[in-house]
Amino acid sequence: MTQLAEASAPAPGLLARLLARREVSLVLILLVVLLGTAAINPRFLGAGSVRDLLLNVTIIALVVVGQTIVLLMKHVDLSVSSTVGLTAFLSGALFIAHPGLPIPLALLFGVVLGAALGAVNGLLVAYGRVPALVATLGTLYVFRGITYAVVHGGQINAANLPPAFLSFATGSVLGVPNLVLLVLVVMILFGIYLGSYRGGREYYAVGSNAEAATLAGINVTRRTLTGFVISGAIAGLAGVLYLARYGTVDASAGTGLELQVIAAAVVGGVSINGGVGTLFGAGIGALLLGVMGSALVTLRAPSFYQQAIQGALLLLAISIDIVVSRRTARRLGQRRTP
Amino acid sequence: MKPAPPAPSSLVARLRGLLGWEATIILLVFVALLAGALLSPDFLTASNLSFLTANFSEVALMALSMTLLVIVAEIDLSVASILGLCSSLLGVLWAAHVPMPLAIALTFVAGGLAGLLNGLLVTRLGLPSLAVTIGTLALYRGLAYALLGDRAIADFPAAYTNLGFGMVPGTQIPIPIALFLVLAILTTVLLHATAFGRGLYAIGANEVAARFAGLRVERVKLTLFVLSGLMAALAGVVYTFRFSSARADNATGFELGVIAAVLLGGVSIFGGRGSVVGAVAAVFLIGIINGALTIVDVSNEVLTIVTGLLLIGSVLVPNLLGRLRVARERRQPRGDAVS
Amino acid sequence: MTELHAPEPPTPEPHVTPLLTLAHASKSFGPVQALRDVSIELFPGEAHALLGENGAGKSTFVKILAGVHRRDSGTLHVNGQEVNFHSPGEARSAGIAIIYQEPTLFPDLSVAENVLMGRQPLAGLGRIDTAAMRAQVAGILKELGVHLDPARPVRGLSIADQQLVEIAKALSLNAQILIMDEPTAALTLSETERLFRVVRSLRARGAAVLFITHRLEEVFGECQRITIMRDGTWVSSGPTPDYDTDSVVRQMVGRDLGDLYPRSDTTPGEVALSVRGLTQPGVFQDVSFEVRRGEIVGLAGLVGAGRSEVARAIFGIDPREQGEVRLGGHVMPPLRPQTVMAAGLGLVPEDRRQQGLVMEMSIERNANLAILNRLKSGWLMNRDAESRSARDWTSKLRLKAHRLSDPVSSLSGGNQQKVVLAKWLATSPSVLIVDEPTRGIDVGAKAEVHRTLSELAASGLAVLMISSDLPEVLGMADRILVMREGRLVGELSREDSTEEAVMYLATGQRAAVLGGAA
Amino acid sequence: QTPALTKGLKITLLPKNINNPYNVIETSGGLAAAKEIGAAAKVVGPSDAGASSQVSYINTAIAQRQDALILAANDANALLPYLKRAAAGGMKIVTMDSDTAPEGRTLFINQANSEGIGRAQVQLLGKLTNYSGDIAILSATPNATNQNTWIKWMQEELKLPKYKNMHLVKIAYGNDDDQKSFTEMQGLIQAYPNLKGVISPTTVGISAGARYLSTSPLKGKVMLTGLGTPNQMRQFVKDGTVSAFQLWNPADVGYLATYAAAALASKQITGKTGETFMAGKLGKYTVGKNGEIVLGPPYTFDKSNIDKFNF
Ligand SMILES: Nc1ncnc2c1ncn2[C@@H]1O[C@H](COP(=O)(O)OP(=O)(O)OP(=O)(O)O)[C@@H](O)[C@H]1O
Ligand SMILES: Nc1ncnc2c1ncn2[C@@H]1O[C@H](COP(=O)(O)OP(=O)(O)OP(=O)(O)O)[C@@H](O)[C@H]1O
Ligand SMILES: [Mg+2]
Ligand SMILES: [Mg+2]
Repeated sequence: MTQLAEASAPAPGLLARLLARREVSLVLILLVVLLGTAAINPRFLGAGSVRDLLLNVTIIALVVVGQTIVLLMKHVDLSVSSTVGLTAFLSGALFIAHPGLPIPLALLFGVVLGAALGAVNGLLVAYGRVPALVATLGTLYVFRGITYAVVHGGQINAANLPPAFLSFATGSVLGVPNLVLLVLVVMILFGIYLGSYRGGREYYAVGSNAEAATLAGINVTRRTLTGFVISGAIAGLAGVLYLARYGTVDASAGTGLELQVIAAAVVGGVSINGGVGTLFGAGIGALLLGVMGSALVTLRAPSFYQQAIQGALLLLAISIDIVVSRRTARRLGQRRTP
Repeated sequence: MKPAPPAPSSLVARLRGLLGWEATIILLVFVALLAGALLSPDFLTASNLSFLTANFSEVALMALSMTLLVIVAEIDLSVASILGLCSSLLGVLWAAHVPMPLAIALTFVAGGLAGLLNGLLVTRLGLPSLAVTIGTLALYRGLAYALLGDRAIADFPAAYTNLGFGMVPGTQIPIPIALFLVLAILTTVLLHATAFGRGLYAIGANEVAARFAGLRVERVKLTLFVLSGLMAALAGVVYTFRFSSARADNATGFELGVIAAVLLGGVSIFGGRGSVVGAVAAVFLIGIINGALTIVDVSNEVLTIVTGLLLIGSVLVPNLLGRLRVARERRQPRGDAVS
Repeated sequence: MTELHAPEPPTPEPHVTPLLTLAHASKSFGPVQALRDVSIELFPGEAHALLGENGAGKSTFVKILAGVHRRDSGTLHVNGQEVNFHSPGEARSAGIAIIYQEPTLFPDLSVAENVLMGRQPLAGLGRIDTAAMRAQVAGILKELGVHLDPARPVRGLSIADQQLVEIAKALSLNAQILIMDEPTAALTLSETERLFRVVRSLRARGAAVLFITHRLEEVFGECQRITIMRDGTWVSSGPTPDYDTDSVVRQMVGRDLGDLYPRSDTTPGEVALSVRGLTQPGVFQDVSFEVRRGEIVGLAGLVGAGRSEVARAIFGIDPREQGEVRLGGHVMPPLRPQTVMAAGLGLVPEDRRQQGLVMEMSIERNANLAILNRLKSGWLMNRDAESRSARDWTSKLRLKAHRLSDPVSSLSGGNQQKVVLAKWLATSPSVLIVDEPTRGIDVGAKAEVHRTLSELAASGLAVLMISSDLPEVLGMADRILVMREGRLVGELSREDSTEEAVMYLATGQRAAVLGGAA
Repeated sequence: QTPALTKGLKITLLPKNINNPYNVIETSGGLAAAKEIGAAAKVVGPSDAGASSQVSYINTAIAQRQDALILAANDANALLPYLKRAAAGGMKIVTMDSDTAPEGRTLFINQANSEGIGRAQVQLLGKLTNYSGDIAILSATPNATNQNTWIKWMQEELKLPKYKNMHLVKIAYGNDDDQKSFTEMQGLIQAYPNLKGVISPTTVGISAGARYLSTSPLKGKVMLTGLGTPNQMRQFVKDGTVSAFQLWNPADVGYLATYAAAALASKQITGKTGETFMAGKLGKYTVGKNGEIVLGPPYTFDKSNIDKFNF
């Protein structure tokens, strides 16, 4: 920031500015939940427990990356759950057909297949002018239907998968599970791309004001297409990781994931009205939802109440979000040039 | 499904010009009926059609209120959860020996309250309804489990279950479908012939202008969310009696079917456009295609794919046709056009 | 200067090649012919004014240069090379920077990013250098004399500040050709003056500037040449000294201004609308006035003075923190447009596309939107009453439409404005607030709107007329209230009201009237 | 004097859903039996295990005038009216695996005596945990009839004095969804530090639970038993995660159900208690109380015998 700005702006205190950022309040809530739960049941923060927590969040957190990009553009991708299911099963089938398949190749397979599925969405939205909600609700059905048709009551079991793949899933580097590392790498790479590369900023621009984006020389159609391709590719990668994590995949793998992913992004401060949000926030959102779920289990909340509590917490999170962001907007509000 | 024979296809174009998307859907309903009849002699029988239509009663009922909501550019993803919650509540009340009429009344109150909460969060806090109802989707389903847990209440009195299961005396029309048809007519009148309905289109197409014209946008939206909750409660009661079973997981996932039907019926997801006729026809179209495919033992997966393709096609095809028309007009040169 | 009725293309000065030549450009939007055979040349080092009434086609012309619209015919040369832009990006890389009439910003992104989107300075590995970006933008803003934090989001900026960000964006391109569509409309004098200083330095560097404005004094102070358009056609071009205010206005309007404002004197009746101490912190403070039956009261002020906000608060769309609104003696509750309407107030809002009309609905449905409950028989709508009511007012306003069942979006701007008026007149209001009633509508339609307002006032309607079109206010109003920065700063009777007097009150500076920024 | 089985019977097999491998094995036994007796059998069903999703298939069977319907009910009550209507039209109804209320069907093929299954699993776990510590149950959906019946008998068994040091702390529901079962297992271990054993009477639950345990430090410390298929569990038995589990041969369930349905449709039997019929390679079966036919006692799989099975 320049001196000019600092000298003139009635700068709100650093603390206030920091608190105005969604991510900070989220991290605080996260810490409260973590420490609060651990205070009641210290095992909650035990090594094995944290590991499980992270592993649980990985798949959602990964898919959230793509979803965030799509949401930033003021679109939505409901089909991610079906993409995860289809790639998980097909990559498993690929392993059964070629047991010696190198793991990077399997990951690549998932990414490419997912990207192809994402391209279908992208073409429908960018060129066919089909609203994203309609297009991806449609492909949610179509991709799942294809999965049912391909799988047809079959199942891929851990026993059928090459041991190398399974040990990749269970392995860890310096105590951090491989899957978590992989997802972290993807999140950080995309976080940097969205935050500080011209191409990444264009996603914000498109969602913030598509017309202005066109006037600024951004190819909105192409951005839309690539956004959906990225979302699909990441969901495809998540499909392979799903297989690695759970070892068992049937036709319904990943069902219902889409709403969890959107919920995580929204809790993480990504606006479904486009243009607002960060991957860091979305990742924290995913973590927060995962932690709350685990905490409810650890605190022995009756199973039958867990879903209701989670729903209520989700509503609370988005309500707080809107109130906070309104207050910030008001604070930034009126300022006439002298 | 067989493609439409060539002669009707020009008819399709003519009808489309005449009546729009709704006519196309209605025509497709007849094509699907015809195709079903050709594929299986067991299809076009009164009893089969009667089973088949009874089967989508709940989706059809909820599609009515969803149509109104989508026309004002909102959405309610929580309807199936409200259905489950209301079904569970009805079961719990009945098991607690509450007289049935009172239990049903309380169920409607619960549905209305559930809709009210959605509506308040949307209109008072200004939250997007997609996000709100994803939240209440979990909340209401969770409340259903909290109410009923793993229990299933089944011993509903025959007088009531016969209502859910039976036919209108002297016909093969299932009672829930008869109820639906009555409500569909009422909704059509409400949407297309009252001041309230006129306002809905304006609100959906341009909320700001509607507010500037003195329409009570917030109150209308709140009303529609409550209506959606009430309709889901009605669907819950129908479901409970039709299956004589109150369970917390009743109708899980129905919301996507409802929304698919509404969108396929030509209601614009951006609001301001659509009709009850279209949505009703789309409910029947999906149901009939479903029934026809089932009776020739085509598996469930194909049906899933067909539903998705129909949904995408319902927006894509008109869009592409529109573009073709524009391109054709552009090709007929107007003076010395630049390339 | 060329003769009005025999337009000829401008003759280029033989020794300088123009930076940009657009020749014989035409453009139509469906039935609307927005441009017909318009030509212009921009030479290095000149500031060129493009003048014309609202709807003359100036912005369309700009958008053709920008590659936003594709022209139907005509040729475009930049630096002597024939070019065809298919997108705004291409125009930009050809060295054309544009400030659009409506701000085209990203509300969620920072000021700095808005200015430099797609051209952010890079550090290692292709990463955006945020510090450098902010510093660069801070530099530009400083040059413009603006105190804005480059790191803050654009959301929440006033229209004026948004316009400044637009200007900074265009300047940051360092383009050879700078096109500005009403950049000063929202600016205060000092900002305008700084903008012109920057323009001068650009010209000194050999850049060409095309400048659109409705403030004629700026034209005479800053521009070397003038092009005038009317109804989508080219009227004349020439060096500034060949023109004076009268000749410019005559060529823009095509006739004497006198016929435009058919206002007959009426004697005001009892108070219809009374506003006391209306306040909305940060927007307007302590606004009090009255409007009587039969009176047209003008509300003047610079853009951003808060006039529309006052109207909206009276109508009950926006909240008001303090103050009292009375209609016909009854106190109105805040935030209840329905109640205010029932008490006889109508508001023709300033933005007809956003606030006035539901574009995809039919003319009939739009015209009836404010009186739905009066067109019922029993529970149901009475279709006869509906079409009767719609026909009634649209024909009184001489709406030019094919069928009343056509979507309102198919109408020309002026006719759309008539639909908005019809909608409100159908409510048979006793008080009508019209906010920029003639913005963007053509000359003929404008005259008809004025005639209608006059007639209605004569028959006892109280009219509050907000307009940025000073001649319109001067011509139509019995009294003129002037707002500045959210306060009512003065009132002028019909006799006292001159352009100078209004501008003096509106700006608080005498210089404003005397020829702008010399 | 028993009439021979009619040739060309039309039989519909309707599993809970068509995507569950257990169901696929089960119905494959039915198809094999149909082939033996010359019946035209087919498997239809929904892709989710929702209560109402089986209804349209029952209606279709009515419209197609099938001779017999064999189903594993997703809901004990929801299907009743439709089954009654089918029966009124002359169709024979046989349930297998998961029953409806008795008035909805003529025969119920029970894979094993419910009381036996419930008690046996508690007994097995008791032995593995030395009759002490916290135990939990990882079930399928909260409404699964068979699960809830078994759980009821498990709770009965636990009332016996020898289990006084074993405490059932939680019944978790994995919804027969692999991922959900996996995380539920993980939650159980996290929430109950003194957990010594888990019973998962569902094939999806036990394999997901075993997979979680096999990668956890508590492998071998928390005992897992329940109902699973040998192919799914082989790896976990061999690596010591699971010592023993039980099951019957699912294919035999479908096989027996098909023979029973054919016997009904051929009027060999009417479903009265005490009637007997021949079920191909499985031999002779007798209709028990309430029209229930028990396939046989469950089989306990462990390291010593698991390699002899392949299903
Ligand atoms: N996208 C469009 N579709 C249809 N008509 C249009 C469109 N854009 C402009 N027009 C019409 O073209 C004509 C010229 O409009 P334009 O915006 O160029 O006027 P202008 O000279 O810039 O006016 P102002 O001074 O109000 O800015 C008007 O009649 C307008 O209604
Ligand atoms: N989009 C906006 N965001 C924040 N503040 C705004 C916005 N638009 C206007 N304002 C502020 O509201 C006040 C009034 O603005 P507005 O431009 O509507 O006034 P006005 O006098 O009606 O002008 P006009 O109608 O001629 O445009 C000003 O203080 C302005 O800064
Ligand atoms: Mg303009
Ligand atoms: Mg204004």
